[in-house]
Amino acid sequence: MDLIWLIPVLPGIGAALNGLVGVRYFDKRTAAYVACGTMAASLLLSLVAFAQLLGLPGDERFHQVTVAEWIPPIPLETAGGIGSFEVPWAFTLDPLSGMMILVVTGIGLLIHVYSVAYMDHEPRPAYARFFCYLNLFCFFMLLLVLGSTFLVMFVGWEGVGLCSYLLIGFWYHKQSASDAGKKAFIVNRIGDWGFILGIFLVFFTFGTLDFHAVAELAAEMPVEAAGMGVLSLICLLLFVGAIGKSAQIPLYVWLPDAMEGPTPVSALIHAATMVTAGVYMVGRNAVLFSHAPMVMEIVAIIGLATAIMAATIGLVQTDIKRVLAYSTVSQLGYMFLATGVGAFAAGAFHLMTHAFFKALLFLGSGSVIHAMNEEQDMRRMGGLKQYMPVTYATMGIGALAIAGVPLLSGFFSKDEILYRTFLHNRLFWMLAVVAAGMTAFYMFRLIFMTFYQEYRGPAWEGGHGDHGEHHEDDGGDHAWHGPHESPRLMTVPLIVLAVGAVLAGYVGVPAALGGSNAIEHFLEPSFVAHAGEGAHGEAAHLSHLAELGLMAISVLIAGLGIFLAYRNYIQRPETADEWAERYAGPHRVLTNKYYVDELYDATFVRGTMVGARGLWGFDGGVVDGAVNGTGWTTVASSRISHVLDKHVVDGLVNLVGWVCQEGSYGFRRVQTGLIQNYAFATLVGVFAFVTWFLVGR
Amino acid sequence: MLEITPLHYTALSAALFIIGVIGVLVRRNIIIIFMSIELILNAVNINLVALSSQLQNLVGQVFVVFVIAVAAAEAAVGLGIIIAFYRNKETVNIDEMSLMRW
Amino acid sequence: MLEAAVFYTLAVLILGLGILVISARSAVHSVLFLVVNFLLVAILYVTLSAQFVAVIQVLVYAGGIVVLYLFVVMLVSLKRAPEQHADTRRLGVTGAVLAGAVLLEVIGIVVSGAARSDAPAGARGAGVPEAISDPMLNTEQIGWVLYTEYLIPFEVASMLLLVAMIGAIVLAKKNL
Amino acid sequence: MSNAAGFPLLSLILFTPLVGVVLLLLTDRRQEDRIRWIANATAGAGFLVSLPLWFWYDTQDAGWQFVERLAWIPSIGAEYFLGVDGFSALLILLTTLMGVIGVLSSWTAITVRVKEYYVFLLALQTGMLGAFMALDFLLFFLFWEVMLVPMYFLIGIWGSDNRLYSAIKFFLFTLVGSVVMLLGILAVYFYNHSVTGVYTFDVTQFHQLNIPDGLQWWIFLAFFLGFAVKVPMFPFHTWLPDAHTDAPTAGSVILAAVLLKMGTYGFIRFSLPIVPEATAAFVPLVVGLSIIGIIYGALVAMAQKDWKRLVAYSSVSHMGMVMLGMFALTPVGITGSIVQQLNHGISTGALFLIVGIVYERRHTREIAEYGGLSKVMPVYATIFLVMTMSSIGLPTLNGFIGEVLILQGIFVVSKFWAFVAASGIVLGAAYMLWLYQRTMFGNVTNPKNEGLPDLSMREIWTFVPLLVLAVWIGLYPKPFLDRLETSVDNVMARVSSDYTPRLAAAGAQAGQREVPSGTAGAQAPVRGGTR
Amino acid sequence: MLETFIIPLLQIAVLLNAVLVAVTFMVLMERKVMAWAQARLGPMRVGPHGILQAIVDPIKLILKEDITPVAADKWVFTVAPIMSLVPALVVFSVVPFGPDPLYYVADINVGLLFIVAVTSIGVYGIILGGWSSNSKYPLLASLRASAQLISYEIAVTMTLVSVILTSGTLSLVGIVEAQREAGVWFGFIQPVAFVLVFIGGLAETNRVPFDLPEAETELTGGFHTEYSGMRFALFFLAEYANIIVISAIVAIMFLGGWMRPFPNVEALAFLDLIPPWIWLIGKIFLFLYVFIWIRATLPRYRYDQLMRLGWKVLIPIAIGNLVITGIVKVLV
Repeated sequence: MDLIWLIPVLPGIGAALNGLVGVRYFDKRTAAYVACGTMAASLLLSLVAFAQLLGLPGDERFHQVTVAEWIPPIPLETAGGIGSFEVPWAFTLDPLSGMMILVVTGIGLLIHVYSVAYMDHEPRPAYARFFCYLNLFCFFMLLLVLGSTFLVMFVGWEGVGLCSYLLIGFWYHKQSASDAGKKAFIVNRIGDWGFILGIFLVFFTFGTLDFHAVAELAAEMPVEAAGMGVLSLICLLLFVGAIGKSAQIPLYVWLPDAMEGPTPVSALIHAATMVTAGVYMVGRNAVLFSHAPMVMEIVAIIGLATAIMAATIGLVQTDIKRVLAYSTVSQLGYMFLATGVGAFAAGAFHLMTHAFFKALLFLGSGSVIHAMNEEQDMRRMGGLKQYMPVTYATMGIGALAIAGVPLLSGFFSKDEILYRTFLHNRLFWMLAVVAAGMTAFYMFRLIFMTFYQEYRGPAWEGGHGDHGEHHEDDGGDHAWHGPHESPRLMTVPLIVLAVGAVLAGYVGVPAALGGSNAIEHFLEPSFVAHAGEGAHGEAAHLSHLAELGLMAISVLIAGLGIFLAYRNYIQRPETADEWAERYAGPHRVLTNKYYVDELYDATFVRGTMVGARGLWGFDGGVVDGAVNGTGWTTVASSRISHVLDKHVVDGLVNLVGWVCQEGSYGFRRVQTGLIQNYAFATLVGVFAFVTWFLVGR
Repeated sequence: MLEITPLHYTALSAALFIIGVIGVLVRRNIIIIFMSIELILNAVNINLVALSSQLQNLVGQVFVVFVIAVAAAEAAVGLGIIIAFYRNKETVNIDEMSLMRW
Repeated sequence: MLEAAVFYTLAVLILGLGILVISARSAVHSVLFLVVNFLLVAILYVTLSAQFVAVIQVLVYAGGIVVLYLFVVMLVSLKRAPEQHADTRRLGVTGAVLAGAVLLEVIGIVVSGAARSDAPAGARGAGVPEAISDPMLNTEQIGWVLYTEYLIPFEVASMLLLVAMIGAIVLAKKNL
Repeated sequence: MSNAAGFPLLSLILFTPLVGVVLLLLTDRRQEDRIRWIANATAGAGFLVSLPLWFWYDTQDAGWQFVERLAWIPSIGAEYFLGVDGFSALLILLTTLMGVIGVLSSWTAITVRVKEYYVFLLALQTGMLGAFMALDFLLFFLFWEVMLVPMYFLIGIWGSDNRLYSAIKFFLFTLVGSVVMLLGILAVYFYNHSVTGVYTFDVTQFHQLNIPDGLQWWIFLAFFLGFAVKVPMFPFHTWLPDAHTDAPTAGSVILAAVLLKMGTYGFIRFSLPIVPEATAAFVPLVVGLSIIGIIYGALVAMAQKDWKRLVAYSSVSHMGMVMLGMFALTPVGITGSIVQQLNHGISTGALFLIVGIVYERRHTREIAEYGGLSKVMPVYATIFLVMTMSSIGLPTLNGFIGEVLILQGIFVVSKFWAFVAASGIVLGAAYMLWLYQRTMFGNVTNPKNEGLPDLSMREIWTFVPLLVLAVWIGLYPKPFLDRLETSVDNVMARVSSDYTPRLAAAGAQAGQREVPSGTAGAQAPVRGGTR
Repeated sequence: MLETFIIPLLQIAVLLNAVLVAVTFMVLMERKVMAWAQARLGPMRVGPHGILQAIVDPIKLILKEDITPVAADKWVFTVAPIMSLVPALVVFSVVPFGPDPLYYVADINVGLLFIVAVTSIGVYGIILGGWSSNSKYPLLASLRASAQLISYEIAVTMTLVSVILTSGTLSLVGIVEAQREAGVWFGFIQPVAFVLVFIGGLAETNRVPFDLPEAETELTGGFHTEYSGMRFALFFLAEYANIIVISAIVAIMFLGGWMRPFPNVEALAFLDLIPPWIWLIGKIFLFLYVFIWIRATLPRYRYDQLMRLGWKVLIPIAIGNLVITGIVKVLV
């Protein structure tokens, strides 16, 4: 377990190899081997470490490794006298991070493997570059997960943001891609701004940045039930960070745009791992948060609102990846809801299961897109079941899992959340159930539109089209031969993930179903300050029967969603359009994502009209999701500052020079060029001096 | 009056100095102006030596050595300039050397 | 008595020659007067028992610098009188008068100084170790001071001379 | 202390560039390649001889190290007094390294008056090194002024279109500041005489003075004007964009990387320890200006269309950050400020190099002229990316360490200030990424950009040290921070009278940090033997 | 009074007369030796073997008409020969003919420097003489002469410094005493300096092979072409006085001055029977003979060769010698 620092470092080495050497010298195969090899080694290490962790008794499952000093101790004033600002490169393995490293390395490896085939048509340097970024991402993600202090986590936090930026903008020649990357980075930066301030406040309050130490200290402070104390402020600032990273309202806008990146990236970063970092961070600071009930409430509300809003948008999206993206936002909202109601373990559990089925769905959609020759619009798909059975089967399993069909992983984790929400606030529960129903609907809408119905896509050579004619406009160097099953390297990860999506839930079978909810007990030590002591006493419990009843309701709702989808898209495909016409207003709102992006478009147009390219970038980058006016003020003030700088401040400087120059015209008459005149002047001075001396005596 | 004090030397020095100054101011031949400057330097030297011997301190004489060195350098460079100038303008009249004005 | 006689003789000669230097029509005559002036100054130094300086005065000034002047005077064989073309802005006469005034003032200061404090004679420079004990050792003592306390200025002076030498060559050489 | 006591290392470092100057002066102006080789070799040698400063530096010794002391102008008490602490040692190393890079980067960029160019560049080097080493205030001032002249010519002769205007502006602006500073120096000088009866410019002596409040204020203001112009702080910054924009590449690099540090160096070395009470009194003013500088610089940078001018304004923003950390007057803040000075030298220096490279190829700095350079110049784009990230403070790169320390340092003083200043980071990310996108991303739209060659081996090597340093400081800043420990302690002991005892108390508790030697003031014992 | 005025005046009188007589006889000697060298007899008519020629020659010069050219600057034309002769004679005031104060007019602590300084004044006579004649040959000759004189003076002075280093004093008496203490003439310790000073002396006195300023074939007679009669005689005197001065200096500095050979070898004590001044005069005449001998044997240098020899050979050697002397002095 002392070698856990190798877990992040291995992918880091892979990234360095691919980045420094690979881009120039590796062929594709070598680059892929390096990337996958390091990930595999990392996974192996994670497994070993995890096994060792399991081998320890429950309350001793905590291991910290300090690799090196990073920032050596420097004295600094804190709330409690002079402290010492010190950050080591330290890593912690405990149940929570143990689970996370398994998720990251496991799913990471699968996605690496998948990418080997998916990115195959990229040119060689780009290929190596891709794997470099991907490995780099895993490095930072593992750093984030394993870091045992706030600042180390922040390193990973910013690092994954960077990789996200690089990977979204991987096809940087596409304007939309580079825009999306920039948007993601800058929106994340806003979140980070809160996070880093939170970190400063943590240090100021506790005099340390170590998670464990902070938790111990915080546990001894009173719960701030009544108002906003310092702990609440910390939690709020930290949560701002989480909002940015995990794409919650109001900073969620970057995530759908991020779908510009290659699909494996979407699967790994924007579904399975990075976006869950916010949840992870909140879970990591469970003790702090549980001392700030008001913030918890805010977390829950924002999570819930995001879940519903994203789900509604997801209902009508037609881009296959965007549906999944909004689904991700929605599911992340669920996780925050869970943490907000105090069910940290449930949140983490859902995080894990979500990682499986969402990665599966994204990879499946990638497979579809691949098969459809980069087509992403579901309306131009359909009937793909016959062409790509494996993809169909695995995606089906994924959809079932996310919809909460019993006995699949999503069922267990989602029901745990719903159950805990019910205990907390019934209104929340109701809304959450509605969101769950919508989830089921749009997921199956996706499945049905993609795999059922008849084929609506473009014709292809050798199939529907006529022979001997090339479709040059189909893009790519190679002719497209119609939808086809993806190569083995892509389907195998799909299958593995599908197995995971089915089985992952069984680590957390609730007691009501005869399970022991093992995952909750396993994670418990991570969420409380002292092992064995509950975070907040014994929560209210319902009987197993009531719990089963709740499950039944949610299953029913999910079933209803699936049924509606079936009715609208299989039985009577025209219903969907009818509904859309009947509820034209809401439908338009939903299709247009509540006009949020349109607002920005309007901003863009106006910005362009004024000719302020600066406004365009600044507004699109920073304010996306915040107030529009901020953008205006900012750019205007920058212009004004510029003018002020140029004319007023600088003008003063020039004025001084002007005065000197003008004055010199008069004085230059003295300059006769006759040395003796100058000597005469000197003599006058001597005369004056001597006279003064003579008189002065 | 018959006892020679440093003040006598000072007066001599001052007089010689002023003679040099007048030479600098009045003459137009730049070579003579240079010579007047040498007179000025000598006036200073007289003072230095006189006070050195008065104060029983050698520093004054040491300074005379330096002054002479500087005078030598000055003469060398200055006369070099004069020659160079003369070669171009065929004159050593200082009133004709007034290019360095606005 | 003797001392005074020598001093006054020398002073009169020096000043007279000085006036001749600046008033002589011919530059060559000026140079000649200058040489003699310097020799007399050297003698004045001897009376002040500064033999080394006196010899240096003769060697460097009379034997070196003034020869240089003489050369230049001879090289600059003028085709037209140098004192033509007088610039009116020069204020030469005013300057001379002013200089005379300064002289009078200085003499005034000297006279009043002599009247007021008759003996700064005892006022030896404080904290000056280099007493002149034996005239025979004058050179040695100067050498000692020059090479210990004033070593760096001395070296700087030598550097100055080198620079001046190079500068003069560069200036005077026709096409370098 | 493992350095051979008495070995004049600092003088060696100081005069190595001058040797190069002499060699260059003796070289025929037409042999340009030989001139370049000589200049590069000298700069390299300058860096090599400065390396012992890293290895021989004793982090435990709170006093001045590598001290050299000779009488200079005894009549006014000025001395040739050199010595370094961790802070100046790092800046000296930065200077020599930047010297190498600057000289190397000029190989093909300068084609006219090559000899004079390198002479000025190397002379500038000596001036900067001297200012960092001098412990005699007058000597410091001498070097401070000496720096101006070569820089003036570098901008004025080898600059771009508006070079004369910029050069004169730079010169006069700085000169005005330094004249006022000289008044301040003289005030301290005469005050010191009135107290101790000794005429001296010895800075270590000044560090022990307790100047009365009223005088302190005036002295602080005098110093402030001199140093703030050089930093430059908000209202005094207008020379900077002009000078940067019009200077040749190496000039910009050195201007940004080293010359600006003169101002901050002056603050830490002189303002803070000599007039601590006034410093404390002026904290709100300085911090306010710093924060304005951060935000204002970032905003103005965003509005720029000129690539180099954008980087120049980013400098204003970054230097505001440096000043902010310094005037937090907390050890973390000051440490961060110093680290950020190094970082700014590394990343902004690199950014100017980056601009210089395309400028050399295309002879324009209009951002709109570029776009899609990633395609044609991948290596270049990669380096630019790393340096952009370094500039906006991405963790694992150097900028982050500095910013975190500064913000943490200011946070404990005032949460509001930290709050506002931290938003500057967001703006920083915005304008840098936008610049990056506009120049590097997209398709190559301008046909002139299609055939641009990627970096040559020489150009890559100008970046390698900076990249290595960026990553090194980002991942393992301990060696740097260790070297700053005693310097910061000494400064802190002056600005906060109860710092040392409190630190001692805390140290007794935690047993972590050593208490600086000396009891009250910064009586840093002078080590190394006076010769 | 006696010691301050009378004795020195007497000494000066004796010395001046001795020098003038020596000069006349040297002229005779020169003519004789040259004649012998050329297998002639030389002057034979006046007195036995022409010995009275030495007296007749000056008389002839005094009686000749003293012509002043019309275009000459008369004042300077008159002063020039005086400025030439006076320094040459003044130098003798510090030449010691024996250990007693009786044998020298003054022993000053800067004796050697005094000699160098005063001889450097002599150049004025040459320059002014040439210039005031207002004639081109004399002018060119005087420029040549002064350039030559100044150039070689540097080498000689620098060489003398190395001797001063060896002796540790500037006083001529002191230098001779130092040779006694060293037990050996400095000519053996400083052979390079010896030769160098001698060559420099040849050049400074415009003697063959460095007699370019007086080269009849080129300049019709040198800077004194326009001179005649008494004023010419003064130039003539000055030149020969200078030769004697150089010989005296070389004798004093390198050959032990008034001392007998091997001054601390007791076995040669009988040589002390000869008075010191005889020793010195003997040594001077030895050198005079060598001067004449060289004149009779060697051809003349070309002007550029002369300058090259001065600046590029003698001065570097002098500096080298000085450096080596200094090093040895420090090491030993």
